[in-house]
Amino acid sequence: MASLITCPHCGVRPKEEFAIRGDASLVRPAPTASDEAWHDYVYVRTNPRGRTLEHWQHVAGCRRFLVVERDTFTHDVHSVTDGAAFARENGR
Amino acid sequence: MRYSAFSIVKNALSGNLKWKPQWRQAEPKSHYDVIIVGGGGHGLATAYYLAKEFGVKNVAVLEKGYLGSGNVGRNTTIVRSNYMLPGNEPFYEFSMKLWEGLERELNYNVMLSQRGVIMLYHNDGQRDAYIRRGNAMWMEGVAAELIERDQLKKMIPFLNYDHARYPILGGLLQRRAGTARHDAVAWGYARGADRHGVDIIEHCEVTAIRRENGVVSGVETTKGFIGCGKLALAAAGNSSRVSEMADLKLPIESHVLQAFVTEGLKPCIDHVIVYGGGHFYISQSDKGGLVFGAEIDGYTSYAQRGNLATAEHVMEEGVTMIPGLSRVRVLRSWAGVMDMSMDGSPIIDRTPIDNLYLNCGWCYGGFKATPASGYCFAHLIAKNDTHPVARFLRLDRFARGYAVDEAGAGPQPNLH
Amino acid sequence: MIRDYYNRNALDEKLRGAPRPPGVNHLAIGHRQAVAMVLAVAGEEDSVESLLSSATDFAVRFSAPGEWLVVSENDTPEGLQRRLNALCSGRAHIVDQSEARVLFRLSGPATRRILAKGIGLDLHPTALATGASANALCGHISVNLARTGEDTFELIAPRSLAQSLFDDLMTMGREYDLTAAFAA
Amino acid sequence: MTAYRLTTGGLVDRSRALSFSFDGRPLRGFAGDTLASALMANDQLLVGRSFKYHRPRGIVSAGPSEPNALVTIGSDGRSDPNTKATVTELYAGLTARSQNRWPSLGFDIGAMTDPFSPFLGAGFYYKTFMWPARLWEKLYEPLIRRAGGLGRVVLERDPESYEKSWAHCDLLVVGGGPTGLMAALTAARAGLRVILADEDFRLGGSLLSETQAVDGAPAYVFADRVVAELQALPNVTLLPRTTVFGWYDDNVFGAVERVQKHVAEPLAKLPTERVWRIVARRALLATGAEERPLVFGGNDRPGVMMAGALRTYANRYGVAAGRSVAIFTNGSAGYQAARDLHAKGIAIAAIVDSRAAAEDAAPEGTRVIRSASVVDTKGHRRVSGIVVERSGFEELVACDAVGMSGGWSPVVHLACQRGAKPVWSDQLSAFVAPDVGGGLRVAGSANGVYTLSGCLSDGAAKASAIASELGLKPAQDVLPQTGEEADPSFTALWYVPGAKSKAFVDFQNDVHAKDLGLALREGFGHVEHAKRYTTSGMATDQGKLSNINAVGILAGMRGVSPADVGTTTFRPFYTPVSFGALAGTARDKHAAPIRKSPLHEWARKNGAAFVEAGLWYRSAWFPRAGEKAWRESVDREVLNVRANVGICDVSTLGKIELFGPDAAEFLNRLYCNALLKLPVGKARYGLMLREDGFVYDDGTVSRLAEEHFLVTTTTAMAGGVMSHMEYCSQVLWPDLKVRFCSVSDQWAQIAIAGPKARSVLQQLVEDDISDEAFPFLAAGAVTLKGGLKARLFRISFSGELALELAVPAGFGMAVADQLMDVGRAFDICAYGVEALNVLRLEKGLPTHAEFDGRVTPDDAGLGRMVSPHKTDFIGKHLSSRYGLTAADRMQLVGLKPVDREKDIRAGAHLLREGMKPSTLNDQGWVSSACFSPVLGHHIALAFLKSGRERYGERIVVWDKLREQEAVAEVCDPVFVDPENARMKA
Repeated sequence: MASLITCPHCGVRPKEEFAIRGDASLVRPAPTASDEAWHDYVYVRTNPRGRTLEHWQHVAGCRRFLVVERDTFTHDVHSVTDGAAFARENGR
Repeated sequence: MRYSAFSIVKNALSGNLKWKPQWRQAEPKSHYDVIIVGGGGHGLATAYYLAKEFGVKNVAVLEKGYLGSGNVGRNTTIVRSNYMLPGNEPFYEFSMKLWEGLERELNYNVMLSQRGVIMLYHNDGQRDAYIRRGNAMWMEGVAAELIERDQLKKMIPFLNYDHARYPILGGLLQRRAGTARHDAVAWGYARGADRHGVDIIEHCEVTAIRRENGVVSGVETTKGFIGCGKLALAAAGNSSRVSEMADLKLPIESHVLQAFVTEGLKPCIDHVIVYGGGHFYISQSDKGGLVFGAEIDGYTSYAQRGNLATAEHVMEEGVTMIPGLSRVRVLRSWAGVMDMSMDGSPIIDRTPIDNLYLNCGWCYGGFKATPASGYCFAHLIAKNDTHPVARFLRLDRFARGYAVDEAGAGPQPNLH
Repeated sequence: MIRDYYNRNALDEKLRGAPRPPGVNHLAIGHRQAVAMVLAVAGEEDSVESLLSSATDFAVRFSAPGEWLVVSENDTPEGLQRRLNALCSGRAHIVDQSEARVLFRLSGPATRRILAKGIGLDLHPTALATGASANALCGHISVNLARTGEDTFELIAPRSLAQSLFDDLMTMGREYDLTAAFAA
Repeated sequence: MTAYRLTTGGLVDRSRALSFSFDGRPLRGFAGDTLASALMANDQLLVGRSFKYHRPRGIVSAGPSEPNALVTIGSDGRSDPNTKATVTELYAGLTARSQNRWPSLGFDIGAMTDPFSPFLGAGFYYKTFMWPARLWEKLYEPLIRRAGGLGRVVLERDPESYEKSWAHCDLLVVGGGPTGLMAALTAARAGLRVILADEDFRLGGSLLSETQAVDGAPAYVFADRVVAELQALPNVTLLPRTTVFGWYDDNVFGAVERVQKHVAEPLAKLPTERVWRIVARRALLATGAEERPLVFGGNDRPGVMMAGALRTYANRYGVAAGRSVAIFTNGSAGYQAARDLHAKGIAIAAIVDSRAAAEDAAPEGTRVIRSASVVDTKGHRRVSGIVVERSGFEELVACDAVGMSGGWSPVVHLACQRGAKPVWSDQLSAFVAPDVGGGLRVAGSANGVYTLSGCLSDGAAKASAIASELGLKPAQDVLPQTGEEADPSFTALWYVPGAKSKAFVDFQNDVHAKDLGLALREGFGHVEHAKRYTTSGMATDQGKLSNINAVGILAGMRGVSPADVGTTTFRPFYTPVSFGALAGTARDKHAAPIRKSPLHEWARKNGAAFVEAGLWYRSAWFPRAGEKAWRESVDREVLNVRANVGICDVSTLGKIELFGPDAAEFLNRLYCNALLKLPVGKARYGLMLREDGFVYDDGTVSRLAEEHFLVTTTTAMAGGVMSHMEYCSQVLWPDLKVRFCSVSDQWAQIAIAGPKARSVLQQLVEDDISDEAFPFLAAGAVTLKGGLKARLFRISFSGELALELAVPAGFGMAVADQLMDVGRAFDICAYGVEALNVLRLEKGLPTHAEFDGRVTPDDAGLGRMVSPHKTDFIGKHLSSRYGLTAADRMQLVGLKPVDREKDIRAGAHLLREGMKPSTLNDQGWVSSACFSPVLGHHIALAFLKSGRERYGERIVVWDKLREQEAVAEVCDPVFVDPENARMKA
């Protein structure tokens, strides 16, 4: 993972083509949500040792935000999906 | 056994057979007043000050690996107190002062070497930001110097004055800053804590935190249950994993930071030099190796290893700052797992769970903070009250809107 | 009182002076071509793609899902804009990029070895077929890379970075005596 | 007592003599020599001094594990310190110097520390030098530093170049010995894309030192044949002189090729070294095995070498280490060496075998002493004899070289670089590679298969399996024939008891067996602690020879198996790699790409001084004849803009075009101010927050059509804002129908500012741009006379009447030239970003000097921009937190020095008059400052606690760093034209 990411649009690419934005499992709360919900969204992270979802933007390629499902200890990548498709599927 | 030149001679004459272990291999008791999770620099320093300064002697330090196997043994050994924000500067200066007395305090030579840390600037905006920082240091009574280009050329002639991108215009110098021998810090605190009665228990991993009526009562470990009055977490790199055992989520991501050392060389670099055109920093150890590093790899990771792209980028910055490094060979790279917090600053605080105390979020800055972190954490645990220099480093600062954001990068940990 | 303005190529400084004869490995810089970014309207990505691929007199380069760079050697920028607007008829937004991009055409037997010094993609024909294109990093610069033949590739780079990319390519090609000139 | 060149034999080219020098002494070797073999041929066995005790040290190995034979090659900017002579290919004109000795290699003052070694045991420095404190940095530490280190680096500019390259393959074979060659051949014949990398300059590995025949020919001939076939195959890349140094995630390997390290006159068009990043579907480690030294008294005396190295020097290089060689062994390899040396006519003084019984055949007439060990060596700078102990009796055996053979350790470094630890094998008495999955396999000696025939077949078999996995059919080739082979067994011997002098474990770092004992006594028995406390394994060889013995000794002392001790962590780099190679071409001015504005040449032609701003070069000011200081130019430019007109290149601002029915809604959520109802043909200032409520960036938003917008960003944040917009559109609001694209490079943008701006521009523009037709904040398409299509925006960053004209980038220079031409009648000038900065400061407009990531809109005096009506925008919710709205926040104010002669500079802090400086008393800081030529004194923007309530207050501007202090009056940040009359004229 730390070396190559398979972009669903562009194919296998080196890490330096990407910029990492952070936890992709977070869902932006509704404007009316509680202070706590907003605080958790912006500041609190599950930070698992193991599988995680992370946003990697293919900045030097298609510029899509990708949801990379990966293991933070083994660095295995389990899946890479387009961020917008992921967001739609997860009802945003 | 007190360490001195005399003890060395005396022992040598008896074949060096009478040296004793620097700390006992303790077996856990059933209960401690305070259990500290994490036998790294911060955990050991906390134990030492608890026992020595705050009279709390029934203390255990639990370490899942060998003592000092975390970040205290894998960093670039830099010690400095050149921060800008009022939330940070008093804390790091407190730490710096403790460093300056640490060898006598511990009777252990941690080889504090106040060689000076100089941070280079490359444009007017950066210069102004460093001036702001230098003045903030002076406000706290910490000497800082602005070194302009001509003076810098005399001081450090081998920098890339003519071809660097970005141009080297000057630097902010803290002469009292420098380096220390990282492993020795862990060992010295361990020996000191041990001498004050602290039990240091290596290869003892915490597997669960036991709570009764919402109050922490002890920990399950690979060596069985151990009860405690107070539980203190000092497991930076793995803070989220440990706190999760108490259902506590943190404003932290774990990131991997690489560091490097070259082959041994005769003395060539006196200062700790920080390249502001990127993130590169370098110093020379007493053994002769050039120790250097730069930015984190950028993704969350618990693996103590980095990737080649980042390493290459580090070297690009290195030869750009010091062209003469080109033929110097890099011997080894290693990586540590950083608690990257949401504002780049640490957390020393109580938690919403009674008797559970938290020391985490050290980002890149953990090593230099070791003495103050231990002292302030011990203060908090013993007195249940925040030490004044750590009063801005609270867990609820994000909810209240008081982030201590030295980089001004906002709530994205990999930007700090 | 005011007339035609001179249009200056981003590499005018680099390629000023008497042109050297092209070597076996050669870098040709597109002097004038029309380039447009085609942004498909949401939901029209597939139809725009098929419309674009139906046209034969310009090259279509993949940029991102629903986004393509179209390169025409014959049209003026305005002409290409008009043609694409007519072709896509509301299914896509057309943004003129003729002045924003510089076209680098590399040819010769060592092309792959030269490009491998900057580009992480596998350039073997089994991995990157003729006609394939995508954005990629070349050194530190993001380009659109297209394979136009066994040993010919085109790179489309942002104008502001063109001189830097040119220097990089010439350094990469030094081993193989790469020559450079404006395209005829 | 000499090392010498054998009269015949070896793979060196005796017809090509090469002259070189060592410590100034001219010497000769042959093509095909390493520096080490050539030094030995000249009887130069003493090559260096050890790290701590400065003991004389000689060549130990014939490869990359060498701990002792480190030299500095070359001079000045071409110096390579710490170069292993054992892997340095000899070339004509090579100059080598010994290291870590003063005044000379033969007589080294530093060696005076040796008798004091009992006081200098492991970790002694942690226990002393603490008193008096100030002596540490003044005396003790400088002494330690001077004594330590190895080679000297000159820190001069390196005249040579480096580069990088990517490579992709189906199979990467690491190691070009019998295993690797067979593997590569099998895979290549099956049709795989193969890369074979080997650190040696000649492919063949152990085949080059082998006396066995393969397929009826000498082993090296077999190697040459395989290499020739591989070379001819189009699907094979051979990389000799290439060390694979690291194994990274996703089966990516780092390798360094020494392209021109072995030539005296490097070609300019080739790099000196090249780093390969190899993406391999599969990789095969055929890295062989390392022979272990034996830890016995005096084992560091020059002349004591690895038995296998003696063999390599004799067979491959035709060099003998001595005339009478003693062998100390615990296995068959020692006998093999003895047989080979004997066959070359070198006398074998004795074979000392630690085992009681062994089947191995000694050369005829050789004395074999079984159940015996070497407990000491004699000699000064060169071994002259060994003390052999057997059943309590000691005997001195004269010899002039010693070959030691302690068994074998598979080289599995790469397989252990990604977290998996090597696994102990009782059967092999060695650590072997962990199972790391299918991507990386291990074959041959690296896999514990030590016979030649075994290596050939293992290499072929592993490659066949890989080919099948990748869907190709490997041919069933007949394996090459080899002869009878000896059983390669040994009986582990970690430490030879009864040492009469220091028994070294780590030669280079001077760690001897007693140091490990001390470490254990002091509680540093964990293998990582022992390493860190004693520094064993931390030298430039990274413990390639020493680590295994240290583990064995610790295991013995702790009474456990080496399996329980385990190894320290393997990490890149397998052997050290230069900064230059890893940096490649991205250095100096090429460290980052250079971005140039389409008006760069125009600015250059007009004499601009440039400043690097991020990747951009921007025109900073335009000096004219007679102007001596930059301030003169800037003041003139500012005054001219205020009085007449100036033009400035603002092309570097980020420009993004947006389309779609939801574009307005999208922008409305992105910016904190209201944008939904922005009319077509109008521009508006826009302020963008981060989700935490602090200002992210500012710029302008122009509505070009109902569903078509153009936004600008600051130069610094252009990339960030683009990514942020992409994040918002793709991740947060994927259903909004909006598309956008950067047009930053498409347009050259010129600001024309000053009271005469309109008059100048009207001469170029067809359209009516009068205030009525094109009022303040108008935005839209215009046509230049002659027909060029352009865009025009009536926005001002200077407080003057200003128009920003955007033309297609290629036309930028011509249009700017034209503006200067027609503007001459209006006293036009070019101005740069410095004047721009003064103009905006006079007008009180914040930039990123103010928006430092910790500033809210209200802090910057822009609170009214934040729309209270919008239900949502980025940053809305968290903006209302207590800390972001507290009354004592620092707010943007203006400052004027009370004494108008005083200057104020950015970075100063603020104090109440009479208050002592302290963090608690700190009132704020100066974000920007300049001399205002209009006002005739310095002005500044500053953040001051509750600043807007404090206009009129006197405040101390405290700049301790520069030893400056001034008293200033706090004022409104707008210094010029607060009514905006000029801007709207």
